[in-house]
Amino acid sequence: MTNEELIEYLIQQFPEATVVQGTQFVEMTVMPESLLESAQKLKSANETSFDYLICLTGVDYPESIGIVYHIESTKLGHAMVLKVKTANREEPVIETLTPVWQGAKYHEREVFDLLGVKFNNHTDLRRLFLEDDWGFPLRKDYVDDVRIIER
Amino acid sequence: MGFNLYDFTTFTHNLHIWFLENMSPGLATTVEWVIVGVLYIAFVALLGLFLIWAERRVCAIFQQRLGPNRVGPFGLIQTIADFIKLMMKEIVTPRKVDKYLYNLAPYIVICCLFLTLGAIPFAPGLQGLDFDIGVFYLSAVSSISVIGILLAGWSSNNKYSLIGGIRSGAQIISYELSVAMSLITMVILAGTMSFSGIVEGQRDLWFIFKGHIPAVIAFVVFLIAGTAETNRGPFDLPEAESELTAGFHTEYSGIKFALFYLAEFLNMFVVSAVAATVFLGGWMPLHFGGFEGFNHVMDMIPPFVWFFLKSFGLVFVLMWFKWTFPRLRVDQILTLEWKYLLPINLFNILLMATVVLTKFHF
Amino acid sequence: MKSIIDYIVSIFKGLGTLLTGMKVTGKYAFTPWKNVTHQYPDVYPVLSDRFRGEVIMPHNANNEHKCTGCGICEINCPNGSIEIISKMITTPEGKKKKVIDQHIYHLGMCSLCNLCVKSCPSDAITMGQKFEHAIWDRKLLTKVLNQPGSKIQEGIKE
Amino acid sequence: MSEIKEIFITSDKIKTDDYVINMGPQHPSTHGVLRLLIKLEGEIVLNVEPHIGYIHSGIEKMCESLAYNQIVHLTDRMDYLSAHMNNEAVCLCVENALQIEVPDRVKYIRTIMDELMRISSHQLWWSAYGMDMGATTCFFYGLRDREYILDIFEDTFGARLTLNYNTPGGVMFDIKPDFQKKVKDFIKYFRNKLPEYDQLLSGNIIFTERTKGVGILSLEDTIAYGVTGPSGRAAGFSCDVRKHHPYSAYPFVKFEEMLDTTGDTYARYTCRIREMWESMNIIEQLIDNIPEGDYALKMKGVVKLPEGQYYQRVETSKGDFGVFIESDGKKNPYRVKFRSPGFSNMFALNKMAKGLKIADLVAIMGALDLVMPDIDR
Repeated sequence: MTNEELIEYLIQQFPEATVVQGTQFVEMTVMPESLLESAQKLKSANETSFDYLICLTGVDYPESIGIVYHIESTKLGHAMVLKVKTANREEPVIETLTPVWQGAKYHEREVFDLLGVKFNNHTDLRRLFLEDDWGFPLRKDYVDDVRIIER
Repeated sequence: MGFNLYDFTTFTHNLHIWFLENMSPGLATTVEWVIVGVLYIAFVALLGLFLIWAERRVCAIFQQRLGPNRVGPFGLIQTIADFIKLMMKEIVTPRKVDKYLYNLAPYIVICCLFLTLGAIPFAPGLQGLDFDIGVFYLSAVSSISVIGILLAGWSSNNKYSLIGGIRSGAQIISYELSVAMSLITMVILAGTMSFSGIVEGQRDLWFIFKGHIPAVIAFVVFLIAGTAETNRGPFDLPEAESELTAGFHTEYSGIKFALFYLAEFLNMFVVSAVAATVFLGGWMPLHFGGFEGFNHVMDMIPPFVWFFLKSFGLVFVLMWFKWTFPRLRVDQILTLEWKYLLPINLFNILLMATVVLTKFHF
Repeated sequence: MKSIIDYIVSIFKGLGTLLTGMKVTGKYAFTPWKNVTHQYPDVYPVLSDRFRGEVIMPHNANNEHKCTGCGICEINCPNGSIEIISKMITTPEGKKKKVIDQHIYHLGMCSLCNLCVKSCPSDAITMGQKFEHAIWDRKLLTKVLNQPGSKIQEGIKE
Repeated sequence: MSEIKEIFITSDKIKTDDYVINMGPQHPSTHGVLRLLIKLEGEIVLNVEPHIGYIHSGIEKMCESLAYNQIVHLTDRMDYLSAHMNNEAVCLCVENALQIEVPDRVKYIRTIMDELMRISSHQLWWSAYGMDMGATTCFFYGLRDREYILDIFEDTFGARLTLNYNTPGGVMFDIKPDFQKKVKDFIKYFRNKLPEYDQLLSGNIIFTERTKGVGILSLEDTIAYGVTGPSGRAAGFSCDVRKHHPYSAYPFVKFEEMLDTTGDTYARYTCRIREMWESMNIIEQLIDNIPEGDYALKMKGVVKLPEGQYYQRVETSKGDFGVFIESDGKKNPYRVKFRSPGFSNMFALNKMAKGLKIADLVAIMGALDLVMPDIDR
């Protein structure tokens, strides 16, 4: 599917989501409540069949924490970006996508570790790199006087 | 006293008589024991140092390197320097180890080594113990070392060591069979179990040529099983570095580690020496029945030179194995023994018996 | 019967592959003059002229360097391993002028990325070939690149 | 066996515990500071749980306070065996965001270096894999051949491992006049040496017995876990970024994507060996046709990316490497994320190694070609 067809299809299928053509990929922003449902639909629908999660990124925005999923279809060869923003920045909670893409499990652990996003229904939500009492270093308001030296 | 490079029988005999003439029989025996013991210890130490140096050099040439070449001529003093370093290292005993067994283990391994070395004829008359049942004795004592390794693995209070020890137990007990069987194959040909008798029997032709096909099969099987018994080469499962860090001797340091290390190398030498004795004639020069001139030329080289040449040649082959092959997995190592080597061996014994009965050998 | 033949064939095939491997190692073992080892402390390695060992500031025979103390290398350094300390001097004509006092370089923090050398407008610093940096005292890794008493070369634009 | 186990578990008097082993962080075969918590039953692995973070260096956080040309040198330190590809990914991402087209010469140089880097990475992997399997000699043969590539690198880049050769808009230096000759000499040399790798290890019966049918990962699992690179292609997952999303000079060359169907350790091994052959083919197609021109575009002193999110994928020697940059229009990125192939590859370990032996675990881990700084970042 080309990007234009994909936009058309996505607008048709996900009326409540915002679909725009980004710099490279088609970007679809969904509400946190409908994330799991949308992801399942994107994976299982024959027209899209996004079965490969390339990358899962957490971004710290001023009001929320955004999660960016880069997904690709190995059968059809098209890719898109699925974006979601949590309602709350201090205590971000979002649904896990492990049931959809198995590999998301560890990417989500990484996001939990570095940004403090709680993934609901995640089977094994522990910190991945850091110790339990560490802060969330990728948040913009993280301070560490010892290890971070500003020039 | 008649010291003769070619035959030590008269020399040792005269020495014995000289001792008897000068002291009481009990004292003479004691003194002889001490002398023999000191000689063996010196021999083991020197041989160990040399073998470790040789291993490092041989390993280096296989890997297109140079190996130790700084300390002394050709790096010969390198192992002595290493040995001094090991002696000076702190002997760390981890907490909660079974101290008695932990300290006993390297002792058992090294004792077993001396027991095996005692039965090997280095030259005519130069043999610690000349039993009538030498082959039987050797295969019996060589399997004692597994107890040491098992104890080391068990007492170290380390999970890696334990796995290493158990692996070693499974491996050595299995391969013991093949070693004994391939020796028995040759005993059928030799008609005797004493090592001196076996060497004497090869006066006109080495057994590996005399016994042709079954002897060659037995030789190959013996080399494979012998390598497995020394925990070396492709069979170094008990200490598999990439799996178990150092296996059963993970927790040993300093001189205790050095004893294990020494035992490994000397066991390799023992296997080579036994193979050289049983298959390649031991100290017996290369003789062909009927070619008197040729045999005479070969006799010019002293027998102990022949022995060490053959042994070190086989040691080189064992090192070649080690530095070429990847390691086997633990179930494959048992498959190799029980599904390949043992049936081949049983068949081979039958073949050899047929060959001997029909006199179809040279 | 066929299984027995397969069994025997598999043994010989296996032995064959093992011998092939031994042939390769044996080939090198018996040609030791083809060894590839470098005898490092005895035979010094030949380094490329682009080799990045450390940042140095070349001085000419009159103890003059090209550094104007502009600080671009300091800005471009990702690790903060360069510090420029400048001072005000009075030129013979009576004008006040800012020149470099010390070009401090922390080798211990440097990742040898070459960005400072590339960004230097007057080519004052370059990459040196020295690579044996092991020393006993960490303080010695902080170096002053301009030599004591050195001056800026004539004709370098500021 | 199971009966005995039942007795032991149901009995109140004899309590059994899981035999748990810590493999790592200091272990010869974990290639760095990976710690595996292995649950064993005798020799059989019941569960593998990777614990990482021992070499976490916070590169993503550091990037947020660095300019774009300064980020590049940090990517060297992630997967140091494919340093050039990582550099290139950042540079391509910045170039795409600025919508500038680098000269053809740069593209050619980058692609040749990519493939040389891939060969050198696979050589080191082969060496280390041989050592994992117990064939120590492989290590020296692999490093011997890798030295030729490193010499070429040193001659061109001035560094052997942390290259930092790319900058946004081009490369840092031009290639030297004798570069082509050196590369051709190397390829001629290595075409003779690569068959030795097969004779020494690939054909060896001990090796094939240990790798064939071990650690099978099905195509579905491969895609689900996102296992890419040669490890993914061994299961038939066509994931070569060079083929599907060509960048640099890859559109100009003909090459084959190395696919297999079995998905076992041996397939991963052969995929990598075949990739070395294919890389040499790619270099041969390019080396004589490097066009004349500039080796770098003139860039502004301070690069500022327009607002937006950018993602660039390249194929490193481990797999699909991605750079995600979110820019807010300033000279520093707002957020940088590196999608490292090793991260996804490693977490499929449990799926592959369950029910096999410890030795198999080592074989599987070696075949995945893990580089710890790449995983921890």
